[in-house]
Amino acid sequence: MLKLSHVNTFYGNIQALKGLSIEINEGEIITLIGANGAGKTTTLMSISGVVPPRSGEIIFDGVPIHAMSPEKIVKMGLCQVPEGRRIFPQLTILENLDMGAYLREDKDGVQQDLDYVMDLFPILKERRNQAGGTLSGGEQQMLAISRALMARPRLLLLDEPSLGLAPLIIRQIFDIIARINKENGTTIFLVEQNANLALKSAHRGYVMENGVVTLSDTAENLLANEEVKKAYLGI
Amino acid sequence: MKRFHTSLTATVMSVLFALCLTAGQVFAADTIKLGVAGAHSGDLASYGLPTVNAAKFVVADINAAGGVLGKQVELIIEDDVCKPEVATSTATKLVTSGVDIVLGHICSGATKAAMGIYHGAGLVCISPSATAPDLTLSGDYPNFFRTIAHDKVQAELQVKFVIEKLGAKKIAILHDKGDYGKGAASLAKQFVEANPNAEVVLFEGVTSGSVSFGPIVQKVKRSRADAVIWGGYHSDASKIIRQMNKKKMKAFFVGADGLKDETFIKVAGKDAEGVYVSGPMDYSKNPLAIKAKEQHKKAYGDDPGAFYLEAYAATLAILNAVEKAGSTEYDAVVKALMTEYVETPLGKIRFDEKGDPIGVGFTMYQVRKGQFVELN
Amino acid sequence: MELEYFFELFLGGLVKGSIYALIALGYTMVYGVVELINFAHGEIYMLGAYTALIVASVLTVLGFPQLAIVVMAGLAAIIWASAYGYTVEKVAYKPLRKAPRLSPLISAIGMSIFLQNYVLLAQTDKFLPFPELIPEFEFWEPYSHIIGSPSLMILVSTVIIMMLLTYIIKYTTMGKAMRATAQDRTMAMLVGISVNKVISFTFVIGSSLAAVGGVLVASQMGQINFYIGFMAGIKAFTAAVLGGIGSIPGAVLGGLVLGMTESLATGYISSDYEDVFAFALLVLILIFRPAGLLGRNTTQKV
Amino acid sequence: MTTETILDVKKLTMDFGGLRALNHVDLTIQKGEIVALIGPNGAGKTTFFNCVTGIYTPTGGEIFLGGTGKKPIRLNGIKPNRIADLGMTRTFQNIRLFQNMTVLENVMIGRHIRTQAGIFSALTRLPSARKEEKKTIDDAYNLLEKVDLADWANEFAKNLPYGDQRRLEIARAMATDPVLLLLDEPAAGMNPQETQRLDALIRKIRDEEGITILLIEHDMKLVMNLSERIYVMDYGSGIATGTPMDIKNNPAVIKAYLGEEVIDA
Amino acid sequence: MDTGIPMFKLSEIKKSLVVALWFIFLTFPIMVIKVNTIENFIAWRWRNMFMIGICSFVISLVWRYFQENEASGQRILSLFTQIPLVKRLKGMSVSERPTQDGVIRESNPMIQRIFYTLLIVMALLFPFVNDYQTTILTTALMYVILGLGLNIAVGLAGLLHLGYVAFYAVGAYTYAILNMHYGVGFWVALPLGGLLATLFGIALGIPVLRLRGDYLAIVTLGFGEITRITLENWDALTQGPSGIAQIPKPGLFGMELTTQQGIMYVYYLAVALAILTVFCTYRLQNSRIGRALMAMREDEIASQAMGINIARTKLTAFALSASFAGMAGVLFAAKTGFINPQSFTFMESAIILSIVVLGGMGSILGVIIGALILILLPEYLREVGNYRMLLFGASMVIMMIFRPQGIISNVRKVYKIDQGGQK
Repeated sequence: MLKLSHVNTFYGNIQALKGLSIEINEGEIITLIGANGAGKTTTLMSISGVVPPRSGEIIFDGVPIHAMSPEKIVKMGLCQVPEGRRIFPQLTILENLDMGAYLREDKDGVQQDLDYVMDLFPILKERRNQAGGTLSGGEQQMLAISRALMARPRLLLLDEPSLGLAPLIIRQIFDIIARINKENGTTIFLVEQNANLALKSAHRGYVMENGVVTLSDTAENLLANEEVKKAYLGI
Repeated sequence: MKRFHTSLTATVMSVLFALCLTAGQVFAADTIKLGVAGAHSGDLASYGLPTVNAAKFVVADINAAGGVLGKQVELIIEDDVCKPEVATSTATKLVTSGVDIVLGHICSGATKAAMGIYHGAGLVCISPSATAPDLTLSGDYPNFFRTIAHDKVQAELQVKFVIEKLGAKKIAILHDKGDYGKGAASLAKQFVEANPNAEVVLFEGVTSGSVSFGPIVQKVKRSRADAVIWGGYHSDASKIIRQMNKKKMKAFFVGADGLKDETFIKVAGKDAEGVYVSGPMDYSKNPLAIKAKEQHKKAYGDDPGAFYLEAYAATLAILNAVEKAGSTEYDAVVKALMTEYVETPLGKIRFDEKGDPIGVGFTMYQVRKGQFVELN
Repeated sequence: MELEYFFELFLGGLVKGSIYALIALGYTMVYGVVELINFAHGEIYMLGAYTALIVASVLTVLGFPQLAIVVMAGLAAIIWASAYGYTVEKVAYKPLRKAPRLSPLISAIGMSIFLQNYVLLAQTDKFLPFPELIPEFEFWEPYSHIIGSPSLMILVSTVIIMMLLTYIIKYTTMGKAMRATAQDRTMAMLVGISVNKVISFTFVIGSSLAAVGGVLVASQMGQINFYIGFMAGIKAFTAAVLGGIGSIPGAVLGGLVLGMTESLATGYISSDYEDVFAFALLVLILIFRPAGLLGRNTTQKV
Repeated sequence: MTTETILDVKKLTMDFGGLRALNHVDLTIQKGEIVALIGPNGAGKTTFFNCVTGIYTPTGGEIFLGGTGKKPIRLNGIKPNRIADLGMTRTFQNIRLFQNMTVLENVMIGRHIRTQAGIFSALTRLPSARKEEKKTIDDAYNLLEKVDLADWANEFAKNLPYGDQRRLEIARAMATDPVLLLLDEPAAGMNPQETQRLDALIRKIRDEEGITILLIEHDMKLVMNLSERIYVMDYGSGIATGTPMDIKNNPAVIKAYLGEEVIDA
Repeated sequence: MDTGIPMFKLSEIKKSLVVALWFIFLTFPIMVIKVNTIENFIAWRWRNMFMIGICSFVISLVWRYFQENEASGQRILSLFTQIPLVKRLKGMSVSERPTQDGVIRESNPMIQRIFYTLLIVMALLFPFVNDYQTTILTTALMYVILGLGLNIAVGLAGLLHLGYVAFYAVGAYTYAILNMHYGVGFWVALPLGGLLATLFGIALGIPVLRLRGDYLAIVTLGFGEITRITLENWDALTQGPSGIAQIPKPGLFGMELTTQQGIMYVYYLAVALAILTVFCTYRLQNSRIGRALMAMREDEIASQAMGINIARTKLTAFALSASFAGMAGVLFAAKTGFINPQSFTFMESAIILSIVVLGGMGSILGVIIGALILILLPEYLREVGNYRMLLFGASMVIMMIFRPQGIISNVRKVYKIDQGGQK
């Protein structure tokens, strides 16, 4: 479904991704783990077209998207929930969700999805006219995921959904992620610091170091891998 | 020691940079160099550019007729944006370029700043438009001459006219807070205060270029002034008059030479009707003036603009003085300016020992049917 | 008499304030979305007025009827001012989106100088009479000594435009996209908003407002030159900050407060210090409300 | 050695408009303790820090800082810089380093309140000023060595990897010679390896420097390992306090915060 | 990816054609039609249309070429900094010893000494070139002082100040007024002007302590305007808009100086004062106070939490920054001999700010280069007459686009660390 081959991305003169290749199949939950600064967020930004790669190919559904503008990529059904939630703080929750459906024209479908996410996270319904900035961190994460769902993505990119959240909330969020994957068949690409958690919920995983993939395997194998254990699981 | 390096670096850089850009001084052929300085850009450009044009026409004519003292006259034109600090650079640049005489500057402030530099270099200057009284009256600027009477003459005439002819008792005086405007207004205020038959009911500066003069006009209305004396240029004046007319106010509006400009009538249109202005005497019948205006119209298709005739006259006067003096030597030129009459668009003029023109005076006009009509 | 005087000053301030407000609206919109003090905004205002003058003159020569001239000159002003705003953004600000914060400000100052001199050179340094595009309406004749038709037009236009803008920003998709872009540009991209389009749109709207302001004011004042944008720009900027920069009603309120202060200061104290009062008020208000009258007083997140 | 109360917070209350962010929170810390403050997002933990360090002025309650050798000082309404001067410093949840200054300079800023040089000595560079400057550099460098950042001394802070930035923030705070150090989610965004290093560092700070520590943290493993006592907050109020064991088994905490199984790994 | 000559690909030409058409449309009313409602004439200048079309076509091609080859564009525009001399100077100002990356080389101290001696000799001999060059260089040096002064507030402390010219005015008027009424001489006025400006800096600082960013900018702008308007209206003290004339040149042991000598003398004074300013700002920047200013710029809350008194630090920044403007003002009054409020408009503040930003905020050498460029450029552009301000504005835009961080950026201070005895 999504294929990155030999992607090189730069920030100014600093190369963040060095010939990165990743493949994601439809319906999977794939996780990308790695240390801070390994280039995980850059990978997502490159896929989304915010920081386009300088060379290499990104193919989504057979269409090369590495030179496309972010809005075209979103339109193709590829959405990202970035690190730190990035809720529009002064828009209401409803407006935030509206923005998620910015490119959609099917009013009925949008309404349907709105009902769906409000069902998923009842708290959003309760507070729909409240400004996004007044939500707590966990609620913001729920809103961020819902906002992305509003675009009806076929591939959802999640960047560190557990960052700064209480254990209880983290569990809730990961349950929802699994549910989305199961119920809608949405493919999920999950970037996580918390490798343990991520690998437990994913089918396959990639380990990234300094802008390149160093390991890739099924989630179980990675969980059992000695190196991974040592470096990322803290065992 | 090393700590000093950065400081030295600074100096060094400055010097090097300037050196790189220094253009070699050009030693031109044997010509008489006439420097022309004034505002040629910025918001006051419209007062400086006509002078450049006037100088060009006069010099073209004179050169065609064989030049001065058998030499061609060359113009060196420099912009001072009417700013004193720029004017000193401008002046130094002119001095360095080896000018023999200077036409300019346009604004009194810039003129004051520049004059010392010309004096140090032994250059005579003649301005078509700098009307600050102390330029001549203070005696601080011996090398300064002008072809326009200073503001004091004008203010006295204005006030006398307003009180005696128009019979105004309550006079409001407004100005644009500028060098020229406030200077003129303050002089008018002095003269009104000296006159027992009238009083100043309002003396205020307005913010030049403001988007609305409603409030100040309201205030004038409340002061019940019979006449408004305006110190400043025409653009603000026409806006004020326009708002006064909208309020159907009957007070006389009296301006100084800043309004004595065809542009004023054309910009203000019917609002200008009935406005009184003091200004240099009417030269429209002077053959030289007619010729000068024709030249401009032919070349640019429109009327010349402010101080054009004065600049024309100044150029003629100063070049005539050089001719008569037989050289561009300071004392000789000054003497020639003071003794030799010259035929100009302003009439036959020479200069008094202070540098003011003799034979150039002011008179009152009123705008009637789109024309400045000389009164009495 | 006293009351009437006050009333007249009040009206005068209202008109002056609406003019500021009209220009400040464009300022505040651009600021709200791109956080840039667009110093060239005043020049866009001037270009709008100039375009109207040029078009009106040409049409007059061609013998068009008055009404057609007014409409077409106004439209032309809006079109070209928008075009200039759009181009200025593309040329001078867009390449600087990722630059340090002050760089676009300097670029804007440079653009302002450039545009002034561009008009000076291409047209003239002189003040030119500006036709009275807005005639004295007959039905308004009885009241015209209180407030003239052009002033009335300015007042009405400001109110209408403010309402229109508020509507656009609050309820339309584009408006929401503008707010989203203002709050988090990267995130806006990630939900599929074309940030470039939104910013261009903002400049186009802001510039058309400047053009409307330019035409109305020039028509009331009866003259223009290349320099009129500078003063108007500075005052409008002040008004925008006073009201809380980025806030639409704030810009209007800021404009009105500023105009009113100037008017009352002129009327009761002295116009010599008109601007001093205006700025002193600004300082005072900002001391007590550091984000302006209607600005959001965001407590910085720690 | 008698225990000495370093921080004593009584009935701390903070209202934002109509919103009550803190509701009569009590908290005390004894000298030499490592205390953790945990709770769900939005429970008011960071607000608590902000009130205690003077960034917000609390609307009610009292805060006393002891351990300075004098009798406890009431902190309500005192400016943050004074509080730092009195001996309490902090780090921030979203790292707030001086990005465009070097690593060493960041730590040198921490020495600011412990040094004197003014404009005059800056311009004249008298021997005393030079000596002080040199000492500042040495002190800062020593601290960097303690947190293993000495190799980066002349690098811009923004160029440091994330985990190192967190440690730099701690070094910077330590440079102010605090008696009490407040750490706001020091392990956020760190991987397990980095977290382990952090664990050791915090211990070292307490054991070797004798600095008392209060930290906010979501990483339960770190919290349970490190802290001697834990305070739990929810909806602006303290809901529990006790040793890690007590907390782990406290039903109220499990319901509000931890969920069924406490620690996975 | 492109091979061959990328500039002349058909699609590129097409794009440029569109740009050209757009500019033809854009500039049509202003460039082609010239109206004069005074004379009621309309001129159609079709030639301009073709000129615009051709120019914008070419410029757009070149522009796109630069943007697409950012690296090469940078290379060309950074040619200036590649000049070996500049490079070396840059290196020296950056650090006092080599860094790891080896960008900066320590050169032979002997050579350095000779180099600096040469430069000093050149600086001293410069006035003998000609008076005009000397005058404008003096002006440029005054802006160096102003730029460095403002750099303390904007570059170091991060306080966007748009009314800096007010302090300059305070200095100039201090000398002018004291001289007019009490005959106070230049050398007494110089420190007094600096001191008074400092007080003004503090007076401005107090009310704006709480303000940030653009709000601070507009208030400082207002402050500048208030100062100017007061100067215009307070006739009794300042003689209003007509200004104060006949301000004496600085004295030199009572010697009578000719105009030319006067120009030289003022030039040397400006050099001296500029060196003093560089010296002071350099030392300040690398001191405890300077670090506190920078920390405040980077993060107010964090620096407060580290014990920095924000109020005092802000006032220090304003005061220090103002003091240099005050002294520059005194020098200005002495140089021009005539001052009026027109010299202290907002535009002046904008130019000084541009110097700081263009040169590179926080960098001393950058600010010096910025001042020289921005002040000398319009002077040398005099040759192009009417177009000079047009080009000036355009070059400001272009410089920002290609070097948004300023000519010299990101100066990193490298500390020598004495590691002996620690390990």
